[in-house]
Amino acid sequence: MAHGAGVSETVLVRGTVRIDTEACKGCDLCIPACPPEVLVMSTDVNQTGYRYPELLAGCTGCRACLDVCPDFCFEVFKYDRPIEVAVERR
Amino acid sequence: MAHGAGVSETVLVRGTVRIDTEACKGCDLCIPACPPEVLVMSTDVNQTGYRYPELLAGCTGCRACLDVCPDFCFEVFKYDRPIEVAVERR
Amino acid sequence: MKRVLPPTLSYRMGQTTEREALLTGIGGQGVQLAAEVIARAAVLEGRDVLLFGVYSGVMRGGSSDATVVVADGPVQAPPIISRAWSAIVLHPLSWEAVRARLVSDAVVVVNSSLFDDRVDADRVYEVPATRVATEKLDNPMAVSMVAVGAYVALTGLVALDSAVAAMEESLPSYRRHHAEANAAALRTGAELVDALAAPAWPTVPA
Amino acid sequence: MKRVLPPTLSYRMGQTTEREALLTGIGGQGVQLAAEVIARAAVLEGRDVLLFGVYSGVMRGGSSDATVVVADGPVQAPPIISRAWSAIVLHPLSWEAVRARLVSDAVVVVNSSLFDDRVDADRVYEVPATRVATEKLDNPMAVSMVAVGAYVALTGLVALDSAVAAMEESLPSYRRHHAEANAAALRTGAELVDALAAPAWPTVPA
Amino acid sequence: MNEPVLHRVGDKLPLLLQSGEHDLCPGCGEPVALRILLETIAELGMAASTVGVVGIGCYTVFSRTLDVDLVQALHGRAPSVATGVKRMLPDKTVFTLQGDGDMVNEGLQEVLHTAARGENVTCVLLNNGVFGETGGHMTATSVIGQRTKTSLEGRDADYHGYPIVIGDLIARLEGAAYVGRGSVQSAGAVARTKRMMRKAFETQRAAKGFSLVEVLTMCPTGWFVPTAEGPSYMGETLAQVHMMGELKAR
Amino acid sequence: MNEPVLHRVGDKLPLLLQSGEHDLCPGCGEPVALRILLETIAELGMAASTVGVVGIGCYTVFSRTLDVDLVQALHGRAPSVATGVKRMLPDKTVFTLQGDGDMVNEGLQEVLHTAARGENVTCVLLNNGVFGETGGHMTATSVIGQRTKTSLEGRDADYHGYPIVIGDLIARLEGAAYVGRGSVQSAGAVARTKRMMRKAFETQRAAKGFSLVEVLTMCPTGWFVPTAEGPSYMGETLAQVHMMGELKAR
Amino acid sequence: MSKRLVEGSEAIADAAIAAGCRFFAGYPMTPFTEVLENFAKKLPAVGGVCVNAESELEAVGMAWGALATGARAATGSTGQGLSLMQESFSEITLAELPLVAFNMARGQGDYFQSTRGGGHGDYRHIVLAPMDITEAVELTQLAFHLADVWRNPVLVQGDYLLAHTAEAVDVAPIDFGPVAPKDWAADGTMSGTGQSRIISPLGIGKRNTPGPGMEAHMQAVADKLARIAAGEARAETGFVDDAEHLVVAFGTPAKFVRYAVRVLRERGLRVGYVRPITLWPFPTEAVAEAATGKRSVLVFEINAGQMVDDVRLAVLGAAPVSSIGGISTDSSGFGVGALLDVEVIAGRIENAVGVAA
Amino acid sequence: MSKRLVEGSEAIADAAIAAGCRFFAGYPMTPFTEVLENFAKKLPAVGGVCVNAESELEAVGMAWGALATGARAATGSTGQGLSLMQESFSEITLAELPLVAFNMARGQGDYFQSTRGGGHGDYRHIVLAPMDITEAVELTQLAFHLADVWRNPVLVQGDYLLAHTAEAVDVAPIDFGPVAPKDWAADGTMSGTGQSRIISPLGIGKRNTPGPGMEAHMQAVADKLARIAAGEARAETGFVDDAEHLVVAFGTPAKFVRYAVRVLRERGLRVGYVRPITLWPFPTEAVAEAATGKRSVLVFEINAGQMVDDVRLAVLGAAPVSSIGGISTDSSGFGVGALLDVEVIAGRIENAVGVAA
Ligand SMILES: Cc1ncc(C[n+]2csc(CCOP(=O)(O)OP(=O)(O)O)c2C)c(N)n1
Ligand SMILES: Cc1ncc(C[n+]2csc(CCOP(=O)(O)OP(=O)(O)O)c2C)c(N)n1
Ligand code: SF4
Ligand code: SF4
Ligand code: SF4
Ligand code: SF4
Ligand code: SF4
Ligand code: SF4
Ligand SMILES: [Mg+2]
Ligand SMILES: [Mg+2]
Repeated sequence: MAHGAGVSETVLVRGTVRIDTEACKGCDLCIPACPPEVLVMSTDVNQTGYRYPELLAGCTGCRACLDVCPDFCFEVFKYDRPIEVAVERR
Repeated sequence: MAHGAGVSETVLVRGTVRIDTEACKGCDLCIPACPPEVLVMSTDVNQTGYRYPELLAGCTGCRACLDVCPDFCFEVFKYDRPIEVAVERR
Repeated sequence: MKRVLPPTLSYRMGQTTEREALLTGIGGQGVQLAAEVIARAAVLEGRDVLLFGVYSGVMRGGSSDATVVVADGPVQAPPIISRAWSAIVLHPLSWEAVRARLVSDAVVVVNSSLFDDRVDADRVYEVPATRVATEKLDNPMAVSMVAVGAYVALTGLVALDSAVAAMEESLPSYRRHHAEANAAALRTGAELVDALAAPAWPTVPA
Repeated sequence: MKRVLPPTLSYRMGQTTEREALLTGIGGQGVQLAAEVIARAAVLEGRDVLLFGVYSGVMRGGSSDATVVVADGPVQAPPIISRAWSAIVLHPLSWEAVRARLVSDAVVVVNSSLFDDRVDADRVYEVPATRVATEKLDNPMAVSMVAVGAYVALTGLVALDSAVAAMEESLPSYRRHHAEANAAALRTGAELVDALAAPAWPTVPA
Repeated sequence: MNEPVLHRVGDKLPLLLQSGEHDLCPGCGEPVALRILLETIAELGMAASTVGVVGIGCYTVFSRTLDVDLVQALHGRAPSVATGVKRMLPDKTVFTLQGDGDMVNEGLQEVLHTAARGENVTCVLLNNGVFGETGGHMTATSVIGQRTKTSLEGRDADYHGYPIVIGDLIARLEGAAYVGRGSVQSAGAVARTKRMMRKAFETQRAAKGFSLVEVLTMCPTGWFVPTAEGPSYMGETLAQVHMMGELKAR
Repeated sequence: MNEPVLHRVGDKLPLLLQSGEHDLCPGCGEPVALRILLETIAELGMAASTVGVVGIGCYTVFSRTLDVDLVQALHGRAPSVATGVKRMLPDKTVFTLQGDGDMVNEGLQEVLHTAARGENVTCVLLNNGVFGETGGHMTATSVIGQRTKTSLEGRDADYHGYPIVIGDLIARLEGAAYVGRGSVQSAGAVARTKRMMRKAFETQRAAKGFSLVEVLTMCPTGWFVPTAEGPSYMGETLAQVHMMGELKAR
Repeated sequence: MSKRLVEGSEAIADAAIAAGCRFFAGYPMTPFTEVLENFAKKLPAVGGVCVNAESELEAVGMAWGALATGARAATGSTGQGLSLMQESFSEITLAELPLVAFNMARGQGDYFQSTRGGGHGDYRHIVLAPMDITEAVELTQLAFHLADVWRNPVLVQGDYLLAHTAEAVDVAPIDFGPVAPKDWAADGTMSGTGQSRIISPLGIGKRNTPGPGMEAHMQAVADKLARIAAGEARAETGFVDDAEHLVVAFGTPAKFVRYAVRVLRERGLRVGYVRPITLWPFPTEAVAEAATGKRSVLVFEINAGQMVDDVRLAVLGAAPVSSIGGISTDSSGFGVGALLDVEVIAGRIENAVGVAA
Repeated sequence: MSKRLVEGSEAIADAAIAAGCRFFAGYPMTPFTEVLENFAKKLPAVGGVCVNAESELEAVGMAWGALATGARAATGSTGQGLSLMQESFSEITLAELPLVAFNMARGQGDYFQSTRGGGHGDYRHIVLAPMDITEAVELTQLAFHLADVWRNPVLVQGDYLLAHTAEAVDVAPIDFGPVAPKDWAADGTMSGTGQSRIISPLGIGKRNTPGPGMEAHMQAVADKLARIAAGEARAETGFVDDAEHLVVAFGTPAKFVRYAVRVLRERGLRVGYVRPITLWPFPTEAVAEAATGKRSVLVFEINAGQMVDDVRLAVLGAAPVSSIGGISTDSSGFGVGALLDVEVIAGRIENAVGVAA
């Protein structure tokens, strides 16, 4: 990659989610549902053997993930005002 | 009536019907079905107590009566050529 | 009051008197109404009553039959009677079938207008119901009421006044205007016979 | 030939020898395939066979069990076995439940890779099936085949070659390409134990 | 000139009826519809290769006189029975004869599934908007305002719900290849209905799929009208909602 | 500047669910539809005045967790049961929860009669075009070309017949006041479906008659597709025939 | 209240309403049709609902729903229609709902259907078989009471004659005592409380209020049925004590039999009868006791021989049991055949016991 | 032909096809689903038809139609689904059509349903209860034979275990001898001849070829059923002669019982068993004979006690009869509960006869 790893950037974050990773059955449905594409599947598996979503920075609190998840894994929050978060450049 | 009774007229007859008056249940459906209006209900009743249709002159052999009768009372015939019949003026 | 049902009821033969009447005629003669009049009259008098009507093939002029049982206690008889105390016969069509179901000294009121020969039974009362209805009352629909009038007069199974009241009850609302003519027919019928010539009850209620 | 069934059959106790095998593991270990391989191999050898598989809650990693009965005459055992002659235990999850259903001197082939402690039974044969499958065969799917190889070698319940042939029959068409690897696993398993150390039959077929 | 010759142009009985006697009420429309059905079968030359399945209603009495191999079905079940017959005898013509109570009440599901399946059979519905046989009660096809024993003041949508217009509903199903609705209200209606009947059976013979002929029939008894008024009462009530015409032809 | 404050905008569980645990397959669309239903009931303030009637299919497991007074019906019979409930509790909100096998196969007649009757209840259909519960067999709503256990090569019209497009069929019935069809294919679809759900229940509250919300749900197990492909497979198959949108609103 | 002349079908509807029935659903079928018609006529006046259901399956489903709310509700039909309801009958018993169903049988061929249950599983309905309208008025009301007491369906078994005969009866409400409040009803009031209810045949509860589970629930229902069997059998006996022969019959035919027994007593034959009033639970003890020491036990029923099984099970070889009934119907299949005749029955009894008729 | 390893559900389909079955219709329901799947897979290959019917009502109707044409045809389901078919079952018996139906029961609670008939009227089905797949192959073929011989429905009663167990079996056609030609079939060939046919439960014929009428027809069917009862009962007995105790069981549970009896014999207990193979007609004589002189007769069935009635009717007090079975199911209600275990059964037998376990 042109830009070396470890270069830090700022992302605007309006919300966040709490994910019940143990309830997750790894169906992947939340991944494409997230408009800012801040959910990615884990490489690890949970106790039942499923991979689960992990949150990157940039959640908008839109609750799309919650709305499409068949296993009630998401709790969604919004900040009263956006915050900036520094992230490692991907 | 202006013309006295008993005055004889000629009617063109193209067909005729045979009516099984004992099978008739007196429903009246054939009467309005007959286009030249040559069916009239009897004043007598049959063995089961129903009035039944009687044929006047002028049948065309159109089988409308047969088609609407619920009790299969009619058999319909056509002459190969029309005949003229003298009738009492009604 | 709270009802407790015992698991095993013991039946005891009662001392009830039961009077059965078989009615027979053909469609249109009013057999069902006649049966209802007798049954309702008995109810009005506080009797226990059973009524069962059967009519078959009415359209094709088949026979119309009914059974009435009047009792001075709970009716023991089932709805189909093998040995009846009496009959009202409006038409010969089913007479033979009815006769087979009568006790030997049954009271039989016969519409003699429609019987060519005398009816052969012990206690026959000939009532020219059709003729009376047509000629005297000018009311051909009243055949059965004439016969019932005669029957109740003869037997006192119910009082004539009860029969008249019951007839009024029995008419559907759209036929209420027939009440008067029917009452006349009942009373006329009653006059055709000797009162209580064949009493139904040991002591006839006043 | 026309068959006539007698109204009452008389059952006579046969002289059949029956050998029961209980298989237990968890979803994904191939328990059902293993049972099928043993059963089909026995059929190939002309034995009478009963096979009953139960797998519950596979999705959640529940246990997968199966029962095979091989006999030299009509199988007398019902599909659920209370006293089995042998067991193949691929995972500890249901081991206790299986143990309760074994005769006291049952032949038990244990996937020792997944057991921390030694399994406490009379005739236990420890086969490190998972380790062999993963490390030696580089085929983690082959755990059950390794164990079956060992089991048939030990017991001679069926011949190893029959097991290989049966395995090929048992694979659905879209998995036929696994046949070779599975055959290798069966043979490898067989080599892990002493042949006929726990013979199933009085005289083992050649 | 020699005497004129008489040719019979209409038999008393249709070919496939063993007897015209029946004990249906005077003015009943069902025997009229039956004649249409039987004449069509005969005229299409299918007499010797037809099996009928009869439902339960007033028309059931014809089971005894129809000169066609028949299976008497239970109330509502005829389309499934016809399915079984047709599957075993694909070269034969198979029809059902049902009433609205039979087809649209008790057997609504059967006829819809049969139609959706595209089963190659012909269902004939005699729709009079009542259970004639039990004494003239309202059915699922009785129209708003129609008089029946259970709606003496006329069917009321709020209390009784709405009718199912079955022909239209079936016409919406992909599996239905032909749907026509006629009546026996008049000789003209009979002729039109007969054309529909012919098309339905031709549809079956061409193996195009399910066909339905709905025939509105008079039930003066259940409607509480004089027999002579049956046709006009039908015109004012049933025919206003179950509208006549060819609803689908493929 | 002080710390930003977090507001919860989406609960993990909808209000009327006692637990989110269930053993439906990964990627199943049914729990998603369930959330829509429960949120709607809660948001309309009907939580304490609702009775549900549940059919038999995979969704039946929710009988144990739905925090609503429920009647467990037999396979196919929920609309009639709901009718009985509603008639005795006209002021309560009554819904059914059914699958396509339940509603369109076994219970087609019940739902149609209930709709025609204009019964003031709301039926919720989870339509995945398969009997999920018995292992993914074809149902009366499976579309041509759809893969199921009984049609591994795709449903074939000649062999299997045609699907019933139930929402459209019901919309044709006079007694139906509201019919909408949505899906849980995407977050957008969920939002649209939820608006339909709300309208359906509002229709019932206004006593306008029967309402149906049909929700297309993924059944990756019965369709033999990976969970992630469920939504797109639905889009290519079911949704092409059972087209989304509001089919009727009175 | 004084007596009125009422047809059986009307009396049944009146009695049901007097017992608090507020919902009825049915589909016409002879001879049940008039029962439906009477409910349709009378329920609205008391604020109840009668639905002319589109088929028997809808009818029983609707009744199920109405019952689930805690209402007293009923349905019914004739043999065939009841056959269609068997799945629901079985499961509604497991759901422990107090259904009352009226079986206006064609003949009385449906003893097995009523007492063994045509559905799957182990369920039983309490079956009450009135012999006439007077008794039907009482047993109809009892049906609703027992259904609630036991939370178990109760079938009232009538026939063509019961529906179409009229008697002078007084349909006054009967107080059978209190029943437990229906705190199990699914009426919406517990929704959203975390303690919401479920009415289910499966023995499940909710996550927060778990049920016993399938096996335990089925066992509990079976245990309850055993208690009903032990406590609710009813019968009528007559002329038993000094009798040499015993006739067993139920329903309308029993009224014929009772009359025939009277006639035979008058003719000097020492015959008695026992009439099961509950067909299930079968009055095994009453029959066994009545049969003790008899030279013969005769069973009269209008079918090919069904109750005779239960009579044999009660008598258990203590006396010879034989059938003297049979199939008997008019040509329509709804009506009454030649066997329902006191003289015919008396003749069959005489024949069976060896008296020249 | 050599033996193959076949699951019960597949073996049943194979055996039916070997017997000439060419039509099947069914609706999925555990544990019947796989039977349906196997017919669907196999019938087309032999020119037959399997319809995935839209519900059980459609399924039985379709089978009815196929049978009416003279084809060998079958349907089936599980308890609940069969409950829905009861109206048809009753009437198809009166129509004298040779239906074969497979009841893959959940547990074996459906003895009453199968033997008493859940429908109205007096009908009976011949009920064959195989204990394992080998026997199922034979009895399935026998079912089609008996159905044709008697023109009466035959039910093959299996369960979850029978459907889901595999055995090595050889599904070869069995020749049970000829059956009469189906000159009654409604296949269209007689249409228009004036002698056309009708298949009807009502005993009617045509105007030109009248039937016996309702009552006579019902009587004729009842008479036929009596002949079947007299001639078709089948049972298996074992260890009976010197036994002090007798166990009665049917179907899969009987295979457990037989094994338990062997085990107990080895332990020295003098116990024997009788296994009804036909549930209707019940092998009354075989049971009565086997029970003669026994100290106790024990009935093991997986339900709350149903066949025990028939055992009591057979034994008629000659020995004490008691139930040692019971309700037993897994939590799904489809599967197998704890009672199906040889040791449990052996324990219950020992308990009942007073041997310390
Ligand atoms: C399962 C069942 N339920 C009810 C009946 C009673 N029944 C016989 S005919 C009939 C109505 C028939 O109506 P329809 O089909 O419209 O024919 P119609 O009498 O009007 O000609 C009913 C309800 C029955 N035979 N079977
Ligand atoms: C009368 C009856 N027949 C069959 C079944 C078996 N059965 C249970 S669930 C089911 C299919 C359910 O399909 P659907 O309603 O579409 O729900 P899904 O499983 O797809 O969620 C079937 C056929 C049953 N329970 N009852
Ligand atoms: S709330 Fe919206 S933005 Fe945040 S993770 Fe979920 S879908 Fe993505
Ligand atoms: S949608 Fe839910 S169950 Fe599926 S992967 Fe995402 S969190 Fe897991
Ligand atoms: S054939 Fe035609 S013209 Fe002649 S009587 Fe009949 S309807 Fe009239
Ligand atoms: S239509 Fe037929 S039955 Fe009616 S009056 Fe005319 S001839 Fe008679
Ligand atoms: S009741 Fe109606 S349908 Fe039935 S015969 Fe009479 S007129 Fe025809
Ligand atoms: S089978 Fe289909 S509907 Fe059922 S839980 Fe699995 S994905 Fe959902
Ligand atoms: Mg009609
Ligand atoms: Mg589905």
